[in-house]
Amino acid sequence: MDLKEWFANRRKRQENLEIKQPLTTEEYCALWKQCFQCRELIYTRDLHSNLSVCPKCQYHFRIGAQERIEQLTDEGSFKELDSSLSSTDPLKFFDTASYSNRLEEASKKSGLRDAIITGIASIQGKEVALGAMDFAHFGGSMGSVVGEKVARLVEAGIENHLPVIIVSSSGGARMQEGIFSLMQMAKTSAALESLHEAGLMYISVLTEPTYGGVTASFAFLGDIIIAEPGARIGFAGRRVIEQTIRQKLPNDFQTAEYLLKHGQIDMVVERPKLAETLARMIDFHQVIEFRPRVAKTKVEATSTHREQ
Amino acid sequence: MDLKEWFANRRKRQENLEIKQPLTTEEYCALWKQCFQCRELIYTRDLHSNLSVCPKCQYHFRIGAQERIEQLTDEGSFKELDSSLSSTDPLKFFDTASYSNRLEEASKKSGLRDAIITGIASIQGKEVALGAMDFAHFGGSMGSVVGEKVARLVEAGIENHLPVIIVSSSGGARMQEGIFSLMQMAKTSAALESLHEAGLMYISVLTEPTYGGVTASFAFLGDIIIAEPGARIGFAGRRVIEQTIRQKLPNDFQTAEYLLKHGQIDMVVERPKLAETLARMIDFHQVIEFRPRVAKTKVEATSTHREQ
Amino acid sequence: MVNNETKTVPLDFEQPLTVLAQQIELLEAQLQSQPELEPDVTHLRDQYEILRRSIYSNLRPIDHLALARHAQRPYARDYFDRFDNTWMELHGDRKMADDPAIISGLVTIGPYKVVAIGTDKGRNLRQKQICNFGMPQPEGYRKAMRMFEHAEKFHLPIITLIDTPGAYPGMAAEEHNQAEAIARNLMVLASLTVPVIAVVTGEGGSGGALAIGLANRILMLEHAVYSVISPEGCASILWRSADKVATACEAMKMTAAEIHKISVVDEVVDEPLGGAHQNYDLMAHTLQKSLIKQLDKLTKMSPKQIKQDRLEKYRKIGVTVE
Amino acid sequence: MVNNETKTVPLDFEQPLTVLAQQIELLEAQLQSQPELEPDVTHLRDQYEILRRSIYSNLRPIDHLALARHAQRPYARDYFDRFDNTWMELHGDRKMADDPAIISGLVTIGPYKVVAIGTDKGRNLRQKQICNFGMPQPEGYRKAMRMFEHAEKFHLPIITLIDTPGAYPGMAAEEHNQAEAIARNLMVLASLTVPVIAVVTGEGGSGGALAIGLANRILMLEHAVYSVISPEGCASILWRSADKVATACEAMKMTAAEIHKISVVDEVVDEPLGGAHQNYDLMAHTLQKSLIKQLDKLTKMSPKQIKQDRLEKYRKIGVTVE
Ligand SMILES: [Zn+2]
Ligand SMILES: [Zn+2]
Repeated sequence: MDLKEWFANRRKRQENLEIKQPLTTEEYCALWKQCFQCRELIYTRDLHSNLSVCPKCQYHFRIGAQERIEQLTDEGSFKELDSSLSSTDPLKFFDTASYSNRLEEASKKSGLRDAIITGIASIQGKEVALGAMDFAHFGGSMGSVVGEKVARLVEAGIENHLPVIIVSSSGGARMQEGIFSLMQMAKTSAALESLHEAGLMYISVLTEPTYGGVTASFAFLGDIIIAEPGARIGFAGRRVIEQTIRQKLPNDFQTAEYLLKHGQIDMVVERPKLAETLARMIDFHQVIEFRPRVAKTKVEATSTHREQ
Repeated sequence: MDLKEWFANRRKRQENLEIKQPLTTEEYCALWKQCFQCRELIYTRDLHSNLSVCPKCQYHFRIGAQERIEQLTDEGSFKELDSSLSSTDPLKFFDTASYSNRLEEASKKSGLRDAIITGIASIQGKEVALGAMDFAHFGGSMGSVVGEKVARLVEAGIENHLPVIIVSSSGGARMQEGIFSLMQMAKTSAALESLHEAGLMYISVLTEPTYGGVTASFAFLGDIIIAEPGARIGFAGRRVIEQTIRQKLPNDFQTAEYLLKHGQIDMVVERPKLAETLARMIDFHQVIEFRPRVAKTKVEATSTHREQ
Repeated sequence: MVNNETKTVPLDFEQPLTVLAQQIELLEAQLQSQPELEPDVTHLRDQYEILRRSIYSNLRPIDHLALARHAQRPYARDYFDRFDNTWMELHGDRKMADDPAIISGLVTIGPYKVVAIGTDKGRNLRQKQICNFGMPQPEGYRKAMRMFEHAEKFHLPIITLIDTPGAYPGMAAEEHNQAEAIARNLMVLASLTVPVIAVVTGEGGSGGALAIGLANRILMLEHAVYSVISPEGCASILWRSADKVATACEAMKMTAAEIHKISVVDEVVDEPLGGAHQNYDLMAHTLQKSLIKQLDKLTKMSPKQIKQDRLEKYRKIGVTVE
Repeated sequence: MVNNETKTVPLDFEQPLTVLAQQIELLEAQLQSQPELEPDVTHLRDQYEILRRSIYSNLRPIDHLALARHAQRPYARDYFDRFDNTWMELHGDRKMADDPAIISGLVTIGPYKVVAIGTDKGRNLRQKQICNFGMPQPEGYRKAMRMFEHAEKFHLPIITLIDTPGAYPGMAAEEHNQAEAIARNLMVLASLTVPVIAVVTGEGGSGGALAIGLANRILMLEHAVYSVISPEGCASILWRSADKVATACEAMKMTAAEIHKISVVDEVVDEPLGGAHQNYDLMAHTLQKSLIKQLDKLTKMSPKQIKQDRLEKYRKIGVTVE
């Protein structure tokens, strides 16, 4: 809508208050979305009701943690954990803006406190400890909050004898928390070691995109690893690799399908079948047991974290 | 020596009993050996005192189980186990000759009852359960006797709390014992599982050549795997692979050095250093312990084997 | 998939049957015009059944081999589909490859949930190439090992269906240490505290078969074979002649009945007359019954007993004198 | 190997020292003919020492980085050789490769026998290429994992020496699932009941460093650095400028002193004045003393306590508010 149009409209508005308004760009974008893959224009409400999967080409749009949880869990079953846990700026990190400011911005944009939502919920009747990451918040990066929430989620799983499911989507570690951020890889992996010792199941769901420190820790430690179609998953980013090896990579490099072929994941599951698959997986592993499942090692349940 | 010569000699013998005899071919071969690698002629006694390693090019000649044990163990320390254990012919196997006949032939040729000698010995003062295979007996093939002797050796290790060392040299499974032979792979691996559970060390030494069912069972299950220089080691034979892939293989394919480069063995150790390396390995792993080593699972010590 | 209406490919030793069947067909075609032929047709049909039974109760080892290798022989996937039409396939060794020659997944068999592993030879030429004709790569064995560990963690019994010519004699397979991959599987299988049942459904080819075959109970289908080396390999090494395959088959005692007789195999599972490929559904049903029967017994044991049972089984195998 | 006689390569911030050293050299050359210069030379020599100390007690983060990356910095092999000149190197992941960027073996450190693992950057160009400049492949991490398990089985403590730019962003590395390799190492390290001590001796580069760095105690040499991303990577992402490396170094708090201050690192090990490369023997000796001191404490714990100690350490790392 250019200025002339706008003035024309304003005049019309003044003449006749009931005139129909043309859409603003934001409104337009809110109502319609274009598929990244097939370029089809899709009515947003339709897209949403189709689980944010393009009805034409089945492209799986990125979705946020909230939408993910809504899609997967039984209505009203989700009880959030640690909703108030927030980042601080332990290193007083400052690049072109301060980390504190960036955190505020990120929250304003995403409506979230950090890049993961965790809680207890049921999926088609099966109770689980569930985490969902949100790429829209700070690129889904893992800092102290993501690490701490994952660790607590896993502990909740151990305490309540529940399988743990984490739906990942992340650009990697959060640089602005420096070494703390790197150490969250160790923290989350150590937590999962305790879950493993307790004989409990962990299902990792990889979604577009999952990279870096998240893949090199909890995302690749699933007893079962599921990916969504087309999701790009890897440790190093495609561009970095191309710069390093000075070669073009195959088009489907690091896609879910490529990973399946290379033995890195158990299955690729389309979004409409995800909840059912998870429920069936959980059901399958709740078998008539030969021996009692007992947690052999347990970390102090009270999380001891420093505050600055 | 041709007939004429022989008659001439006989005549001379009759004329003069003190005449010096020319060497027979056998005598000649017994006195001199030609290096397979550098073609050097070596006086057999020198070769033997050099641990059957060519003094010129360091080629490691194949050696038998007896010589191996002499080289490795402290003099007089070797106490053989199960020396009377022998093969039978459970399948009444008959190819161009019967298996029974072949067994007799093999023993006549090698002077052994079967392709492995096992016992308790000390290596530079360290007590060990030691097995040495002999390629000269039936191509070092593994049938019921090799399987049973390995299993008993491992059990002796568990009982006496000793590390186990097996020096392998084998063409693979002994076809003439059919499925019994295949099952010795399972039997020896299962025995080693019990050793592993008992927290005891097993060192596998691979020598020229080690192939087939022996590599795909006890030979590749060492906590530490050592190979002799130049030894050829693999599952499938070089010729079979070349026929399958219709390609020439690299010259050093399946050599100890190739395997080292491909991460399959821990080290290549020259024969003169083997005893010392084994002794140091054993010494290193006898550490001040944090916890008692207890055999968790123990198979009935009395071996129950069928006789037909 | 083959069902009863699909014509199955006849084997050499079935030649007399084929001839007879053709005669019957000819007569049947004339029945309409010459109804007096009816008794002859009936007689021939009876003869056919008698001949069929006679042939199938007098098979030579090489005939079993032909049945075990029949192009229409049901493979692991055919069984899994019939045990549980919603079974969930799990892929990959997590490290570098998903070997299609070894398939694995979560399968319900009657009242039991199990981790199922099987070799896959591939049905059509393209699939056969993808599956490397059922010869696994080291990555396939390592995928199986991941499944063993999964089963152990979740206390799920393991069922393996074996039909493979053996390990693949390839360069990469050696470079990726297939000897170690097989050996490690044997050691891990020996360590498990969950029941393991191995079934040789077709060819049990040497180390490649054993790599998923160290089990509490070994079953063989009636016409399956199991051997330490392929009969072709055996013939060429011992007789230096490819013509001696039949002789090698006899010498090695590789049929289900023979191996059962020497107590290495615990149970021989009946096949439909004419072989498993004559009736996939019936074959799967019979096998399922056998598996459930074995699982009924094994799951009554404690984890410790299950492991002990397996260790003792293999401790005893072999024939020696002192 | 560098010893005290070999000229070490000067770094940027050492420029004033180099200038002064040249002046001293000039004067020294004249001493023979002009003995009256003796006091000047002595004075300058004192000045040199004062300047040196002053420079080394006022290093910027990027100066530490330069020292950590110094071409003559001692690498794992240099330490292992000095701890135990008969240490036994163990090779390979048993599956497909022996990654030269990760070395491992059985090393005696004072009264302790340990499984030692370290990264290797390679000294000359050829070695550097073989070692991929210290960037391990997935097979390297898996080799390390095999060593972790070996140590656990034989109750041997684990020492890791870390000096790596990080994991390698290569195609094969991704295809061989380096993410999983690193993650699996973290989980296995967390599970061990033997003491693990990690020492960042040079560069602690991100996930590649952490893959052998999850330990009961983390030590850093005085001039070592440890960061979640290379400063170059950080600068190019956050400032979109390669010039901002110094700023990125400051922002990330990657020096030993800074990381020790926030309690992620347990001990900072003094280096010889001028950096570890000035005196390999002294550096190895100092580090050995620290390791023995740490081992003295850790080996007093029970296996259960050792594991618990490690889990609690990592459970606590991170800064959040509620
Ligand atoms: Zn689309
Ligand atoms: Zn020579």
